[in-house]
Amino acid sequence: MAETQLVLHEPFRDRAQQREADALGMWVFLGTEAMMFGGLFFALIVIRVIHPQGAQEATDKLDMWLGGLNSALLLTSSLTTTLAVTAARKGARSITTGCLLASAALGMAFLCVKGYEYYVDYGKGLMPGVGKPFPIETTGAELFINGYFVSTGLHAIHLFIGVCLVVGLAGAVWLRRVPVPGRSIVVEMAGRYWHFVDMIWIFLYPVLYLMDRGG
Amino acid sequence: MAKVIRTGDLIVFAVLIGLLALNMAQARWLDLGVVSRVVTIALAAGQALVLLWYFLELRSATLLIRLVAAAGFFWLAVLFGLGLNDWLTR
Amino acid sequence: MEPTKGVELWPVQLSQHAQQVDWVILAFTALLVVLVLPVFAAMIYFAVKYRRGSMADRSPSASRNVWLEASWSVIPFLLAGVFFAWAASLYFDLFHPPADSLGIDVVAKQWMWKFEHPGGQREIDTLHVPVNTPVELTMISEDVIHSLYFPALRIKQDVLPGRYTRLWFKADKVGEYHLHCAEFCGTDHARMGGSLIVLDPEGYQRWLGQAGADTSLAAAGEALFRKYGCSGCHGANSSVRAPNLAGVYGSPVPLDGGGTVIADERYIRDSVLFPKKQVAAGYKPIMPTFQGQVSEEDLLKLIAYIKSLS
Amino acid sequence: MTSIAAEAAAEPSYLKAGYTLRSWLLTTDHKRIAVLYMISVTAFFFLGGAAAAAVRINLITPEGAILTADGYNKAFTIHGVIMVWFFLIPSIPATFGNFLIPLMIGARDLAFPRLNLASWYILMFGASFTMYALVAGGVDTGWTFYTPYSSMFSNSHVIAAIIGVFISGFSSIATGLNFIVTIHKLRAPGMTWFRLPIFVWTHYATSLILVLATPVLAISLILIAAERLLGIGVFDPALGGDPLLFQHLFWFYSHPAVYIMILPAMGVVTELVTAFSRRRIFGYSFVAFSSLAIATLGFMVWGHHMFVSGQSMYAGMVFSILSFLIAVPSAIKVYNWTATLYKGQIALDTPMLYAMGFIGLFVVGGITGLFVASLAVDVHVTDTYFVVAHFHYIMVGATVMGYLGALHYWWPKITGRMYPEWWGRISAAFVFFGFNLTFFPQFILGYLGMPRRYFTYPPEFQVLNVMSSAGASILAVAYLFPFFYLLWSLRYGKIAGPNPWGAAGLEWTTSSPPPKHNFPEIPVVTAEAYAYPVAADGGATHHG
Repeated sequence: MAETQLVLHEPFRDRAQQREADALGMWVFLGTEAMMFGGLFFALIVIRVIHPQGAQEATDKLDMWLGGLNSALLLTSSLTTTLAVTAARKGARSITTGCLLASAALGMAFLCVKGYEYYVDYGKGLMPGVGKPFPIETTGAELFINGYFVSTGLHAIHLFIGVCLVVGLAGAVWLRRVPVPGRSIVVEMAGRYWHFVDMIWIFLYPVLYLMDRGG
Repeated sequence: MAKVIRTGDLIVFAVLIGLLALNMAQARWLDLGVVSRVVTIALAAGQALVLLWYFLELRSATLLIRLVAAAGFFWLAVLFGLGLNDWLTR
Repeated sequence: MEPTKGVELWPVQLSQHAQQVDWVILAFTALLVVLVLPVFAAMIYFAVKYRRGSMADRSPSASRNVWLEASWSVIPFLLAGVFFAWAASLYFDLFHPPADSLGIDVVAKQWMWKFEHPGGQREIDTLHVPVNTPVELTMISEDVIHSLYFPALRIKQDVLPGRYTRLWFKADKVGEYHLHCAEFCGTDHARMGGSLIVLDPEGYQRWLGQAGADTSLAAAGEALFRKYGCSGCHGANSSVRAPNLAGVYGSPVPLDGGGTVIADERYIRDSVLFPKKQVAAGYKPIMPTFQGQVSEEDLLKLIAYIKSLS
Repeated sequence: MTSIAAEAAAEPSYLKAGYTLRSWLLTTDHKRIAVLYMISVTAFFFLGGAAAAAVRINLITPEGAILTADGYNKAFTIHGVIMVWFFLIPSIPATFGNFLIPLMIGARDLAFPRLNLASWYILMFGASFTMYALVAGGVDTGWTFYTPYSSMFSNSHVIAAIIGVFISGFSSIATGLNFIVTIHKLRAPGMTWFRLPIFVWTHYATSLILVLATPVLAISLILIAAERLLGIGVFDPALGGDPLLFQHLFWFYSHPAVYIMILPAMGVVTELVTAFSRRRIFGYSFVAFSSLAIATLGFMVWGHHMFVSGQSMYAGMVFSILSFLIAVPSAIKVYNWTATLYKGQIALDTPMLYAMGFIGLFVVGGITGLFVASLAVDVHVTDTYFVVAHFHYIMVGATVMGYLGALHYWWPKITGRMYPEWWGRISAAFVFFGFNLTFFPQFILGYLGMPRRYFTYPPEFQVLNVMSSAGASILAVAYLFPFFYLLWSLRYGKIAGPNPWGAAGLEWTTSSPPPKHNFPEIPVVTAEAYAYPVAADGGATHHG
């Protein structure tokens, strides 16, 4: 996306067509991401169905407050991302940059909290293969925790990619490599991805931390 | 800065946070038994729909793009419905 | 008893189920041939008649009839529905063995089949069964997924690690037939097979006698019950409060936290390996796990013993 | 038409737009990328074919003629992995779809040309991992990678193979995404949805499957890798995990994947049947929507691979009835192709021979598909050679026939040269004969009870196995014919001209090979698809 606003890509006849194609492409891509995480959610739900007791005890080991904090961080980052898109459309270059950096910072905060949580999990012996022996005997608990690590890990990778993307974009907007409002579509597309990663967490959090939580 | 902060966005954000708080509260303090799973997922789905509709701008998107988003959910429903059917009827 | 040599064009039918399956496929084939041959014939006929340069009449034909076109597809589909129902009802029967079946345990491992008869007779890769008697196999794998396949009976069932699956049949001809592993399971997958030997009732009794079992499965299970220390808690005079297992098999067990479960093989196996999964109501979850200590074969013996108590 | 072609000639053809290696490897021209794909999938086809040859030679004797047990297991695994993911999945979509979709809808290129090039590199990158697994000692899990064998027991190079397949999945996704956006947004003025060639419809349906199913394969492969490499057991029975969870996720992709292979071939056959009978497709909208119906229903039947797996009996029944439903849209297509021949101007040139062969083999494959969808029958024949024969009738019989038909039909468009017709017809006949001799005996073998993936078998099965291997040797030669005469035609073939077949369709209105930008100017479409004259005059218009 290094071209300036004036360049029309090869196959397109006009800019409206190009814009619509970009938007559609982004949504189809998000659809593929949804299917990939869908497979993971399916696995997690199946574990909950076949081992309700084990999954519940595993859930109780997870810290719903740290997870909740992370949810709030990501939701806030979605707000700042929305602001960035609005600012970009209005051509407010420095505000766009600022909001994008705020989103990235919130994303990094999420990753730090997640890292701390992993550290706590490690201390409890939840991490597969390392640390203390697994603390819960009930069948399915370890299975569920393994699912927790795979799904949060994959989500964290997605978020990290998002952070890199948004930081890079913030720089590009600041340096006018991506001029606003002319190429605000780039900010918009990055925003779509960011919101989507947030949406995955919107489902991951309750499925991992809240569902069937014991008293 | 003021010109980019729209009241609508703030309300949407408040709703999202509110639903999150509600979900955490019911998980922590309410013992709804089997219903709690449905409630948990319903609240999350509510959040997701708000996010899709406003922040992901399905509100102003073309029919085609709405269809793409709906298709994702439809195919996931196929995976979950037909897949879970196995475990629930064993 | 010689396995057939040379080209066979139809496999032996060793049971009523096998006959039924053959009827389904023959009748279904007949239906489909009736539906398909006209299409092939029309294709060839058109290709010749309307070849480029031929003087055939190509004037536009009468208007199309959409309903007629749709009926080409819908009517065959409804006819095929009959075959769905027929095949499904046979499939349903496979899941419902007669109550008086002879129970034989099967343990699969890379790359052998171990069979255990109720009297304690054990054999590897060969299964002796009496003719005209329903036989129910309770199967489990020690490692990967296998699949027990009897071509002459037209049945197979995957054998899973961690969970019992079942297969039942009633062989109606004396003889020796193939059995195979049908699910790829590693290097010697193709060699993981042997024979199903169907004997007349006297022959089967004779074989049971010769096979030289010292103790029945249930008796062996009872010995294991003491060896693993189960009797210490579940015994009649135990000081620890644990459920008495007499008569428990096949009856509903109320669970801690609500719900009941029928105490079948699965439940007993899970209770030994994963005792905290489904705790009987009114008891403390104090039983230790025996995972990694009891082999699948011993588990089946323990189950046989607990069955014998009811 | 001739004037357009003359104008187009003003711009050099895409083949002459640059001669350096760099001009090929960094091209964003969909036509050149299609050629890159064609070269790669041809190489993979012969590599996978070599593994098949090893398998068939080994099965000539009951004790296994040339391979050890492990060697055989690795041979059929690599055959399956290469043929499925590196030949069949990209075959028609990534070569002919890539080349033709922009031409057929009147566009200059696909919507995202650089993504298109990237998808080829991703496929090559993925393939290099799988090739590494091959040279490092092979992989022996079967292409299905069933757990817990793949995740905890196999001692072969599972991880490298899985990574290769995982990466190649992104290539599928990128291609599917590109097609969807292109078909939605880049149609020429006047090219409405119901003027699209059926080929484009089937590729649209295929793309839906590519983008919706492939991610689920990706996640199931990630879970295997996590279990095998990091010890994060998610399917591990020792932890209470269910191996059937993997099978559900795997077949959620892999059953629809069969439609990724067959739908594009159906599109090809529709083009061929109409072009060589000079007739509009009979029941256009039925044929178009049946593609979407197949793509959608294809996602709802995966459990029919699991009737004996320990799946719930009721789930088995649901999946069985849904599988029967797929017969309806499939039958619609077959009936409509046949009806298209009626009162046509039929020429049995090589592509048409392949198309008729496709229909015949597809019908046999489809009907045996109904057998294996019938519960109690499947219990007997699943995991036997009956199933092997069934899916080869679909995946090789039908899809490879479609691929070869497409190759001959569009060869003049791609290269500007005609292939030698006599050789084409001879090899089409050989392919058909060799194929049936190879795979028909396998139906009988399977019903007699020979399980698949056996390197040794009871001696009574030898006669049928020898027949099958003999057929395979004929098939191998028949596949080599086109390889040589098509190469020959690149230099010595007759110059084709823009429209050697007198076919309808936008791709035939531009020169052969097409100029870099496809059309001198974006065409405006005013005609319906397959605008052949409705009533012809006794059919005296045989082309030269």
